[in-house]
Amino acid sequence: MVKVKVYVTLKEGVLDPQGKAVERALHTMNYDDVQDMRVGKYMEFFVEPKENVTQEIEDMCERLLSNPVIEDYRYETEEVATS
Amino acid sequence: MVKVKVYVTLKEGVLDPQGKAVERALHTMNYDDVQDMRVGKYMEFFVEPKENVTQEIEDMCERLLSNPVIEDYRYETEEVATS
Amino acid sequence: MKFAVIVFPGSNCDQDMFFAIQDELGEEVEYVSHLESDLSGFDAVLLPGGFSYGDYLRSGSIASFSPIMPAIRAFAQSGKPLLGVCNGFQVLLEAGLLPGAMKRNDQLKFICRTVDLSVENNRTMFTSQYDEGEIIPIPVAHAEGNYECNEETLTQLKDNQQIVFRYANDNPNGSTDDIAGIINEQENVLGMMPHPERAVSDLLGNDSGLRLFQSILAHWREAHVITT
Amino acid sequence: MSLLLEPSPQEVKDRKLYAEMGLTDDEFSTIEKLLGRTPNYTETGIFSVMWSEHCSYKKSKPLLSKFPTKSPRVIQGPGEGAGVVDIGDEQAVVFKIESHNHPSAIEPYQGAATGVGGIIRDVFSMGARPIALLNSLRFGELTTPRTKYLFEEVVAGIAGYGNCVGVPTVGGEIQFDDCYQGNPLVNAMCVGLINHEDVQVGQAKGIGNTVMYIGSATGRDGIHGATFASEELTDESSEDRPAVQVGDPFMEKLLIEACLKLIKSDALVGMQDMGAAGLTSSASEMASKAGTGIEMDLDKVPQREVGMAPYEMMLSESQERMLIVVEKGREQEIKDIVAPFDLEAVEVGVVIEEKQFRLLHKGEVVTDVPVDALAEEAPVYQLPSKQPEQFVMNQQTEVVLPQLENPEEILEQLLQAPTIASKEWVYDQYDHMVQTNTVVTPGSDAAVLRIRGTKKALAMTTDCNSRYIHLDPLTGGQIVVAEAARNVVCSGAEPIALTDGLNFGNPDKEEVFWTMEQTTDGMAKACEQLSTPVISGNVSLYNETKGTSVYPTPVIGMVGLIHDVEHITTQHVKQAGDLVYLIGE
Ligand SMILES: Nc1ncnc2c1ncn2[C@@H]1O[C@H](COP(=O)(O)OP(=O)(O)O)[C@@H](O)[C@H]1O
Repeated sequence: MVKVKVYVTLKEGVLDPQGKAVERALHTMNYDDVQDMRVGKYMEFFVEPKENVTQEIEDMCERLLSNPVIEDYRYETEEVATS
Repeated sequence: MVKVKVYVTLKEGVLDPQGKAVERALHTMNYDDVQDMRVGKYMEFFVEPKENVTQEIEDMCERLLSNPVIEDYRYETEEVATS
Repeated sequence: MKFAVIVFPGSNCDQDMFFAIQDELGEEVEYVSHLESDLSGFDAVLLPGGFSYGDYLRSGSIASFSPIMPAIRAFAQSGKPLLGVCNGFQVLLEAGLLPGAMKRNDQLKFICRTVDLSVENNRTMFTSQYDEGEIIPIPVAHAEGNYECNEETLTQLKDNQQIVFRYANDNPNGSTDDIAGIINEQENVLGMMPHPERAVSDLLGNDSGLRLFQSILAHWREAHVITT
Repeated sequence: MSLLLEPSPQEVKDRKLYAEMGLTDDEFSTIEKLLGRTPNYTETGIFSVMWSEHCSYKKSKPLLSKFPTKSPRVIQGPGEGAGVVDIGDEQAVVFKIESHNHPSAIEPYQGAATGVGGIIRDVFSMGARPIALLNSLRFGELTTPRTKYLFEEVVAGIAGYGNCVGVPTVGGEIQFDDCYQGNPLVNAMCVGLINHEDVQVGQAKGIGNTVMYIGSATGRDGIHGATFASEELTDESSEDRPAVQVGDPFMEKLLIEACLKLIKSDALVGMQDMGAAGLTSSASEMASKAGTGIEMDLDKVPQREVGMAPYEMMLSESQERMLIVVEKGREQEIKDIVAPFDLEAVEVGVVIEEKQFRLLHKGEVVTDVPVDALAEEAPVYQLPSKQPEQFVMNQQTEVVLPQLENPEEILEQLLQAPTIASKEWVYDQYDHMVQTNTVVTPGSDAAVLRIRGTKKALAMTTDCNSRYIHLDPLTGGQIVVAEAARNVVCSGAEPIALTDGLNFGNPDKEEVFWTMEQTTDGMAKACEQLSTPVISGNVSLYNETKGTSVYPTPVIGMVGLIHDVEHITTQHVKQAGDLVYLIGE
């Protein structure tokens, strides 16, 4: 199987209200030096290995897993033994 | 600066309704072989380099960035030049 | 006139929309399941609010791949009125039928209250019964209504007068340029976060949303009925 | 846990494993007598949840029996998923309150969310469409970060679940007091509307009929939740939980719509939600009520995790699951009804004549116990009680009339107290308008919902002033009922019935039990006086931390009928110049 990890983050320049809020909360907890907090999504899943697997993953990311209007994505794959 | 990346996922055995729904959606979009989808959070931020930086990050993760009752976290750090 | 209310799994304002049309507007209306593929018998299509597919991942994202979507796209093409409210608006954005995207409300909380909207453009088939600049109280109820678009899109929206509603006094979600509702360039697809179908009856204390549906009806009558 | 490692019956007995599950020595030997043998590990687990206070009311039953439960309007009193009260025109209102205190203390968002999910299932499993939610919340003073966290997350959890399923949250009440510091209270109430002909019962009737399972797959979540709810919270409580239950409101929404279709089919015989003690209580109660037995094949139970033991499956409290009984041979009809909702109905068992609760797993009988032993023959305790010294002292305290010098300032301070201050911050997060029936929104005495297509409306409220009860439980018990009734009356309605959520400390303490007796006496008396029968309710005991109990908190959820929407009154001042009257003493 191929283990896929997808990271989705808001595009640079798009304000991230959640990141802001988390950063503020950390400051009030005295972690003063935390900066530029961005909160995004992390997805893990498995697919069958196949020739065009990266193309397929990119399709999934662009069509459903991220919204290209405001989000960027990146992904990693790793072959794993079937359990 | 130290760039920190935190990955928060639901603990094993904890129901992930979101992951389930996304997996189903991918199946109806004909990505039939997607399995075990889990959706979590991904956070990026910067802190000042310091001696006990990993301890501090772990504290933040346990106290705020993850909910230890139902979530696990892991993190990566990387020294980066100040921009 | 015949309306369709699309029901996605997780829609929960479908009945409200249905009753607004049937009981208050007094027109014909039917529920249409997300599994259907034909909307040709309808004069207007309404995408209701709710949490389609639990709003998991992003609001409206999974619904935008429903079997009914090709028919909705075709309906949009046909020039007939297509209205998306709240989750319906989110579906229209995810489907690319309207420009931009939704983010979480800037205070990160679900918000349910009545807010003042200003009618920015009353020359559409959805707003002809309002005055330009009129302030109307309409309820909002959402967690992701923080409308976002890039500069280019915003300029275009402004230039074409595609911004139909703005939050007048307080913006409940932090949306760009106080945007509450936008229309497509062809002016037949309207998406809005506030719920006009919740403001159609005196008993519930607010009927200022009814004129939106009356506008749709008036537009249809102009095209179909010889005025005497 | 694999089957191989499961302790033998002898080990369960010798190592007193039953005690860890919450059974006493006496209870264990009663079980041995009932079975005529020593129960195995799974059976012991099953008895322990069914005989927990949460499921059996073994310690509170004598108190509940004092409540009036009948009136010409009552169609279904306590004993089913929720009570049912006639409102004319062949319509009825269905409602119940339920606590989710301990789960909310551990994981406030999910605890509160799944509490809402559970009470909604109780209502739609009766065949009713859920039309409103209310809640009653108690936290410590809003001064510590932990309390703020609990408060915010509980509210977010209630909102997250209720908003998503599309049932408006129209009312509730919140009190902040130090006594709830370690043990917050989260009670949720759901109100439903039904036509008389649609009322369902959770019964497994008809020998040979098929038992089917609908909804989420079973995981290892919340194993032993019912027992957990019947114990004190300790510092180790977080570790006690194998996995916290996570709610899936989207699944719930699908279940609501599917089940409300199912009730229209005459292939359906009975329906019950899997609440506390999951499969165990739903299946055994359905059989017990019908005077039948059930045989289930656990291999057929949809499972979310691999290698689940029977013990785990039977005690799991995975959410959003329903058990139904279907006429033999008509299973496909049921499957076809639920399929458009992306749901599957799975055959898991059969109704049998022998009044046994029998479970098969991988071809072996892993449980075979009399259903009545589980559901009916749980012990009932008459606990000893003793008047607390504190009460005697309170009674002797002289009444002090405060002398106010700066009433304006005091008033301002009072209005700033979180318990008194506006709760707009809270109910702004609840969708209180969806379904477009809410005539009077949160912020008034009672919420009012119109009944579409009629001139009628329903008023509803939750109330409880636990300080009064702490000071004088008998009078306080009367006051809570009266307060709820006043709120309903003020909105223009005739109170017709109530549900109650009894939240107390450890009943094994004589003083606590005395308070419970007094409180319920007071409540019962007021219910008689006001002709408002108790049609459903919930008991949550052991609300203690480090030996200190919360104030006695018997939450009342009351519903009233408004015969004509013209007669709805709201609390707000309408215009300058209107006269103000004081009615009463
Ligand atoms: N405090 C109470 N007052 C009246 N009835 C109660 C009370 N507590 C529980 N009941 C009734 O006892 C029955 C069993 O309750 P419960 O075990 O909570 O049901 P369920 O398993 O459906 O949640 C229900 O009908 C409930 O209404």
